[in-house]
Amino acid sequence: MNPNLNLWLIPILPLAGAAINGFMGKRSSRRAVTTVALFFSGAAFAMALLVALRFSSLSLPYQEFFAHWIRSGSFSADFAFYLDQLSLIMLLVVTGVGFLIHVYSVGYMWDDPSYYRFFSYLNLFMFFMLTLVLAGNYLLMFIGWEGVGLASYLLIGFWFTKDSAASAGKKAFIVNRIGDFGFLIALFLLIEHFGSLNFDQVFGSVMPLSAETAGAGLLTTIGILLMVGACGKSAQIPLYIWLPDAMEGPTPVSALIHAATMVTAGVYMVSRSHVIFERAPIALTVVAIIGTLTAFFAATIGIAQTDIKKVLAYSTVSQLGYMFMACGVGAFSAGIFHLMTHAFFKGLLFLAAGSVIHAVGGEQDMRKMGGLREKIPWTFWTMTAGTLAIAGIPGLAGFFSKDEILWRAYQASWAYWLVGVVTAFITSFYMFRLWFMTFFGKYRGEDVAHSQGGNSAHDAHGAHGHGGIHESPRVMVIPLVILAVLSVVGGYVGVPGSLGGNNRFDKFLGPVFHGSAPASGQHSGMGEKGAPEQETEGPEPKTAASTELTFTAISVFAALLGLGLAWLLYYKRPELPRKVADSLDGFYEAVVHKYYIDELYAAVFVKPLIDGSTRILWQGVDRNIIDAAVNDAGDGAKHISDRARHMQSGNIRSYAGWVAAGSAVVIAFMIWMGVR
Amino acid sequence: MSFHLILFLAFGAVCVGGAVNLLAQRHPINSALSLIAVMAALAGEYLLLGAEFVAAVQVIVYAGAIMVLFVFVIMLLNAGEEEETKGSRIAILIGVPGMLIASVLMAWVVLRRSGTESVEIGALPGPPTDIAQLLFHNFLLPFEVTSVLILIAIMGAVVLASKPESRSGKVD
Amino acid sequence: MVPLSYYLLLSGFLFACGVVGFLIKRNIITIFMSIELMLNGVNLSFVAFAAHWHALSGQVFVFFVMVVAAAEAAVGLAIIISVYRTRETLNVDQVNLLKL
Amino acid sequence: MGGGGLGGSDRIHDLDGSAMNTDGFSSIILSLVTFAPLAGGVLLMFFPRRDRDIRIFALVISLLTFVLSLHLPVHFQRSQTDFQYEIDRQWVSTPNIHYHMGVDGISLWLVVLTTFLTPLCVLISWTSIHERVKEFFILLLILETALIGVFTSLDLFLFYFFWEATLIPMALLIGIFGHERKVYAAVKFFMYTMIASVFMLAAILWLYAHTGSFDFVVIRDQIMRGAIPQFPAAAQWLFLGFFLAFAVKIPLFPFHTWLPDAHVEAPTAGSVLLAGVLLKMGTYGLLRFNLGLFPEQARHNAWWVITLALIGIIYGALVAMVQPNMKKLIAYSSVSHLGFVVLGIFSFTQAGLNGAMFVMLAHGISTGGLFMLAGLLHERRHTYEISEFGGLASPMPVYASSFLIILLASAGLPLLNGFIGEFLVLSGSFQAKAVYGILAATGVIWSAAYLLWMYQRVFYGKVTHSANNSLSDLTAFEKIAIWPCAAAAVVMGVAPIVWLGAIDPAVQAALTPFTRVASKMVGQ
Amino acid sequence: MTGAVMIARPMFAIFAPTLSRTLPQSADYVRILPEIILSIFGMIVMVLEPLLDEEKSQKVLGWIALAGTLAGLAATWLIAQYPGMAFWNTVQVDGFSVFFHVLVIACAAIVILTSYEYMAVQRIRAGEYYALILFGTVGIALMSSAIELVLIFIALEISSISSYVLAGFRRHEASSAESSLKYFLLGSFATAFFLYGVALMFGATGSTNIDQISKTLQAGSIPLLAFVAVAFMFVGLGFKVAASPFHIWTPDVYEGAPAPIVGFMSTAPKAAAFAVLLRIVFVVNVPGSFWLIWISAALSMTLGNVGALVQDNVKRLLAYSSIAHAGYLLVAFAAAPALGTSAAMFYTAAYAAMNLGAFAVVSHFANAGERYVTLEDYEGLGRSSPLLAATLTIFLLSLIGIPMTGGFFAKFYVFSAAVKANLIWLTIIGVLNSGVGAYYYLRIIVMMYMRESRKEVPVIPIPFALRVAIASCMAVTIYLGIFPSGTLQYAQDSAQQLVRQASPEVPASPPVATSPASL
Repeated sequence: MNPNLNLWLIPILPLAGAAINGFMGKRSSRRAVTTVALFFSGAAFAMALLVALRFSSLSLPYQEFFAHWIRSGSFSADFAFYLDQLSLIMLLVVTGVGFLIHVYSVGYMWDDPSYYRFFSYLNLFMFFMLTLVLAGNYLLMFIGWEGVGLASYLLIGFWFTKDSAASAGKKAFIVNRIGDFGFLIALFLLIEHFGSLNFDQVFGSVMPLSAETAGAGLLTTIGILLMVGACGKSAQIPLYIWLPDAMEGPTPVSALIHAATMVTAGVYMVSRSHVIFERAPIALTVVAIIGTLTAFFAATIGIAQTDIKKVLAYSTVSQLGYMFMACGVGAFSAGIFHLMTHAFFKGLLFLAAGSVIHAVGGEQDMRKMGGLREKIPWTFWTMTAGTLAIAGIPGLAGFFSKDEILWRAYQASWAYWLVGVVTAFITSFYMFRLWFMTFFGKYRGEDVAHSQGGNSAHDAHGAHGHGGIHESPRVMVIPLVILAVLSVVGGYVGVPGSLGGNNRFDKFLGPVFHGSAPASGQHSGMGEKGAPEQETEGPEPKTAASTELTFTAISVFAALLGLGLAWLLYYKRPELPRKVADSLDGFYEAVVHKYYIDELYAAVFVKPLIDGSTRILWQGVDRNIIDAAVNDAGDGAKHISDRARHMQSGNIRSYAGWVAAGSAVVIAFMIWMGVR
Repeated sequence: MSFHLILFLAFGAVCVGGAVNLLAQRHPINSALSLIAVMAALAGEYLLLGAEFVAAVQVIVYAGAIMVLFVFVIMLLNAGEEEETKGSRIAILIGVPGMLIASVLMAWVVLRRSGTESVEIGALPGPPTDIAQLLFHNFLLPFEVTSVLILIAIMGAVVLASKPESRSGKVD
Repeated sequence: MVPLSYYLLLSGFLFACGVVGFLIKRNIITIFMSIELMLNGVNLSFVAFAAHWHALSGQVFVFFVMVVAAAEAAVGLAIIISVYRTRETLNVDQVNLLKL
Repeated sequence: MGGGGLGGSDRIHDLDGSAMNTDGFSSIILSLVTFAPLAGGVLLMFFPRRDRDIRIFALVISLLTFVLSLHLPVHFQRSQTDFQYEIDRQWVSTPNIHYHMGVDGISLWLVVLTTFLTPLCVLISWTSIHERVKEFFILLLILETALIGVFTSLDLFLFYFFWEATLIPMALLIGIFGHERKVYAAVKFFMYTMIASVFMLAAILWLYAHTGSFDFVVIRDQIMRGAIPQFPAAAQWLFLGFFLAFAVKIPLFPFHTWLPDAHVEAPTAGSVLLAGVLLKMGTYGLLRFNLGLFPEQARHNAWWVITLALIGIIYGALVAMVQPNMKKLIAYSSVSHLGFVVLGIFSFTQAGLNGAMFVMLAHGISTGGLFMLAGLLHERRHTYEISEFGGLASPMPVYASSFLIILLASAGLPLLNGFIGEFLVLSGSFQAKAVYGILAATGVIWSAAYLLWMYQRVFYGKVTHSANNSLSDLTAFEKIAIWPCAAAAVVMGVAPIVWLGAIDPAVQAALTPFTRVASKMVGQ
Repeated sequence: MTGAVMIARPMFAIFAPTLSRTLPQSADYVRILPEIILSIFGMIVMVLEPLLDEEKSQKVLGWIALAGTLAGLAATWLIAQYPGMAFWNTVQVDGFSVFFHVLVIACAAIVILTSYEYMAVQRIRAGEYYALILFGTVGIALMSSAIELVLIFIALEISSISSYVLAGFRRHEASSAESSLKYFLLGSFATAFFLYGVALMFGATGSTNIDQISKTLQAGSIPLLAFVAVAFMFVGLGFKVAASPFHIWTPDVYEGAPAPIVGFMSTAPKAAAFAVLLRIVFVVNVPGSFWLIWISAALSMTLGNVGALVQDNVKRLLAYSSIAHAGYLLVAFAAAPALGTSAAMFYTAAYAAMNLGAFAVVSHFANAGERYVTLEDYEGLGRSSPLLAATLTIFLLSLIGIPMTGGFFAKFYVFSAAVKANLIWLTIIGVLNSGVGAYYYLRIIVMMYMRESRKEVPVIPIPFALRVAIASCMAVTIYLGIFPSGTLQYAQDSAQQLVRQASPEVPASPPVATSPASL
């Protein structure tokens, strides 16, 4: 019997914080707001740690029923929580990184007039994210799922007076909704076929099923639909378009929601549903392909971006692609591993970028930065750690997780691996490009003091002038440092066997992912590679290990190549990029404009929809057909009435004529009746 | 051809002629005289059917009193020949043909039903005593009620024919 | 012996003439006379049917019709006078203030 | 001869009524709730024209009614599927018309919804109605009585009686207190619904002619027993007769064009009750009568009804998206939402019907709330044009956040009331036929699109019209009117079980004939 | 001449017994007591008029006339205790005739009350006016109890002639004279048709007594002449009740006639004409009359409602509405005898109440010279005269057929009867029409409440008599709307009597083919 962990407290605490700040924050001092926000998010973190400490004593998965929610016939969905290794990791990441970013935000947002609102939203986000993570059924997960979308909407549009921010928020929400559409359909299928949305019941029912290798069956459909949902939330092709725009939000938001936590919800959901996916090879393939393509595609866009946050945004999309690639090849634990390390280093990168922006007074264009290395050393060093980590330089967190993914991808298909490696190279290139452009060379921006008049509402710090480029306050630097440390050492929890580790991370997640594969799991398909490999893990053949090492070397080489190229182009010979760009004229333009995908969507979906709704549906069908028909019926009746009035000519003889004719008809009729 | 039929036809011819003449004449006084002729001829027909009392009343009341009233009003209002105004197409286009069709149908009905039945001359003598018997017994109530009718008619005539100025002088 | 139908036909003819007169005459008084013609036609029917059924009530009915006709004549002519006072015309086609 | 005086007096369910709440109060509580507003309205007629007193009195009466109506859910026996708080007295002997009232889990909440919204309507009209105040509140209270009556009547005649009775006060509210094209809107509203509902009358008359009773329960029993020989031939027409009346009221595509006009022109309180309760009369009718009396026909006709509902969902949403007028947008969104209800009802699944019921309630709260909010804006700026606004979140943050909560409820965000119903409806219709669920689920996307776009245009960005800069935020008074809506939206989203607990058994009972029909069809 | 007749008639009455074998019994007189009383009061009014001071006469005569109607009502209560035949089977007192007696006499009372103010404003000669109403009521009342075609004819003429005269009472107005003329000419025209029908019926059966006719017709095959006779009688009665296609006179006559008189004309004589029609339809039951009525009903409803849609003159609008209502009533006629009869009776009662009420308000509002009768004049009435507007609204709602009003139950019973008789299509036409018809009543309401007045329309305080009139109409309208049972029960009982005495066997139900359900 499990002890009562009171898991429900973990999400409720931030909700309380959000409510307190939301309702009373306006009249409270900043200090009070800060206290409330940090206390409740910190308390959630503490609770999570507490749970983690008691973890070994639990028999997993731990389930907790809190209250009834929906009851309809035999179907029910309750406020029930579910804790296993997977959710524990997510719990720690979300509360941990979340808390750090709360701390960071105190400094970052201090001068914003809506300080309280920001923390209220941020806490609200924590609430929904934790609900998502802890949910014991898909519907509760869906609450979190939609809820984080709401929080994201609110936070992206935090500076709502700016049209672009408002639009970006709306776009994020709507695109997410498109994904949710798929998610919902998947849920309906689950309800229809399994009668429940509770994880244990659904998975319990799915477990005995065999893999749908012959074709696309129910599970495949469900899997693909879940993936549609994941695509929306985790910004995968074709629904990734909202994430770059989401950078309109304050930078801590980008760090927390659009890098570390919310966007990984898709990965979490797919991993959570691994039981289904493992039995739906086609769905898994879809996941893998989407992930791979996204990884590559977003990376290429990242090359040409000049906005420091946009680069990171595309990098996020790309890294999420990696995670899906991992899930797609059945390496769920690798995906989660990367999710965790990514949370560290991408959170760090964003926060550092925020610190940079803070330093240069709200400027986000890298072309106007440069040479900041000495001016903001803390930022520089922490960011270096992050860059190295994401680029996959050996020894840092990103290296281990990415390497694990690539290796497992290769086991599935060399194509994934190849794209993955190329993407790794591109990643390394654009990250170092960012690094060089920001911190090296000469400072290219205007004097900070002058830049405030322009587009400075962009960030909180436009509002006040510090004068000169300066390092961020300690409250911002400390989270940076912590995250930098994590980015460096975080990978060591999952050092793969080939590198001399024993992949403890994978083992930790083992109970979740292993042993759930279909009974007849030995035949073809993507899911099959992972599972048998784990079982034979101990006495791993030397050849496999050496192959793995070879591949590791190749990816390290790719990373270094990227570094070198970036060094060449952006440090050594900064005039080159322009030439390269000119020589690649059309293509470069396309990349700069993100392949015109936004424009394409606008032209293909949005504009026809709006124009069609306006012209055809509203003015056409509604006004000119239906309403016109109704009005015409009325007018027609009046018209007839007007004509009928002419019967009433006022002339007595005419009246008598009518009477006579009428009587003639009546007489004729009656005679006919009589004769008949 | 019996005497009865000859008389019927003679009176009938006057009736038909009078009726047609009523329609044909443009001056109302001529129409009125035609109508008197019709009524007189009808009185003859009544006699043929034995309705002596009715015939007498027909001449006295109808041809006498009522038609005098008509002539009197025509004279009073100095009605001239009627103008051929194009007031109503409906009456001509719908009413008259409709009525003609109805007449034909009626004729058909009448001929179909009672083609074989015939009435003798003076078939049902209606002497005043017998009439009175009915009138003051079986039809006592209708008879009494006609007094109300006549009262109304008199009052109505008084109200409508009197000059409205008699009271409207007070209207501002 | 005259067939009953002859009387009825004559009666019907008079009635129809009355109707047609109503329809084609313009002078209100003539129109009113047409109505009297119709009533006379009806009267003939009554008398004829009375003879046919040997029921005297038909003749009594005629008597009542005459009373009614007289009453109508009194009122009708008064109305005609009243109309003539206000409209100065006896042409029925010109009495059409009220219409539509 | 003597019509139904003889036929339908054997009322079976009276005999085993021992399990019902039979104490005196239980039998009059429905009458009290129904007629309390009317009594208030009549009293109000004799009030001197002191506007303040009139307002307070109207508020007291409507609150009293609300409190009284709370008795219903509190003492409602959830496990029972029969009608409760029944009262059945003969009203007119020939024809056999009974004053028969009662509620089950379906109508129960609609009554409470009505009584809940009316005080809010009084509050929201507190300052906005300053001419002919007396007439306004009299009409409002009469309307409330008629609305409650519609939901509580169990006699078809009584139902029709109240059904028609809602028409006049509503039309007058629109026509007297509305905006520029009020007359057009009022007449359109009146004529549309009047003409449609006469078909229902014809159907009711047919039922009466062949059963000798107007009693819903009696007629239902007779139909189910197959005691009416002519019924099978006529059922389709009867179904259509009822359906047409309800479809116009709902309004189902393509009978919806009166709604935008009526809403745009109506005063706020009118819009609130119109969207919040009046439209539900149609869906309630579908559920109670079309399903209750003609299960087989309902099944046979489901395909095209659902098609219309689906068109309504998508079409309403798309048209709503491009409306330049706030109230029109909300009106079209109602078309979309009510499409969900119809879809749920005609899915003939437990989840679908539960969901339909829940959407009705949720829509009543959230759309009612939205109309109130739009009305407040109109009071300040005298326009509903979206382009006249922009950036309102800056001058009126509380208003903006209240708006957002209710808007999100309308958009179906989980933990708010809109979600529960929509989810259940979608799930139910998906069970009925996957494509229904899929098409309808796109509504999730559309609703987010049009609502958030509208929100962005009204509240976000910079203030573009100088007049908007000085707009005052919600007053304490307005908060009292708005916040109950928002609170209800949250509570219903978090604890739907309170509502579903009563709805579920009733829906199950409503569905029993369908399982029978289904098994019969399978048997064939 | 007046005096001569006055004296001559009673003398006949004195001598008459000597001529007859049996004398009329006192019961005979009791059974026409209301008519006698009304006649006496009519004569009193007539005689007093020249004796009274002109200023005073209007009021005093009015009260006398009212007293006459009230006494008539009391007498009706009395005759209800003595049902049976009188005067050698020329009148019959049964529930049916008592119902219509009460109805028409009450109508007369209301009209008299309504007229007080009207007469004062319009300066109408009071003596003749009230006397005509009372005498007219005599005829109208007799129509409902007469079962002898001769008596029916004369009663019909009494009611008609008094109406002709009353229609022309606005002596300074050309329109009134024209209205009177139109009514008179067309009315006489139609009467001639009716009379011809009577003659043919006499020819077909040899009798003019309805019972006798009924028996003769049921005895053997129905002669063709009877069919024609029914056709002719239908023309005459259709004209009286303003049923299509003989409705065409209605709007013109109503527009020109004095408003209270229109209220009277559209209710009492019409109700009585319907009573006659009912007797003739159910007693002289020839096949085919059903379809006549069916078509006429459908046409009347449609033409009446459609015609009213664009009318701007309120009186004219109500005239069209009365055509439509005649149509609804005919629907009841087309329905099965008993149910249809009671529905029709109820309808006439409800219609009388609401229509009289409406015309009472209209005539009050019209003011001197009937100046304010267009829709435009009604703008803003809801504000300037809330009480008047509210009452008119209730009457209009009742005319629409909104619940809580008599009009609702009236329509309801009618259509209910029609459905029961399987007249599905007629019912659908009817209900659709009542839907469409709502529009023009609504227009008046819209004008009163939803528009601001643009014209200076004087608001005159409502005098006491008019208040009483409106209040009574309102009371009846609402009473019938909430407690219709009593009235309907009574109507049903008397209808049953009527049908039972009319035909031992229930007439064949109409063709089933009309039901869409059986298609």
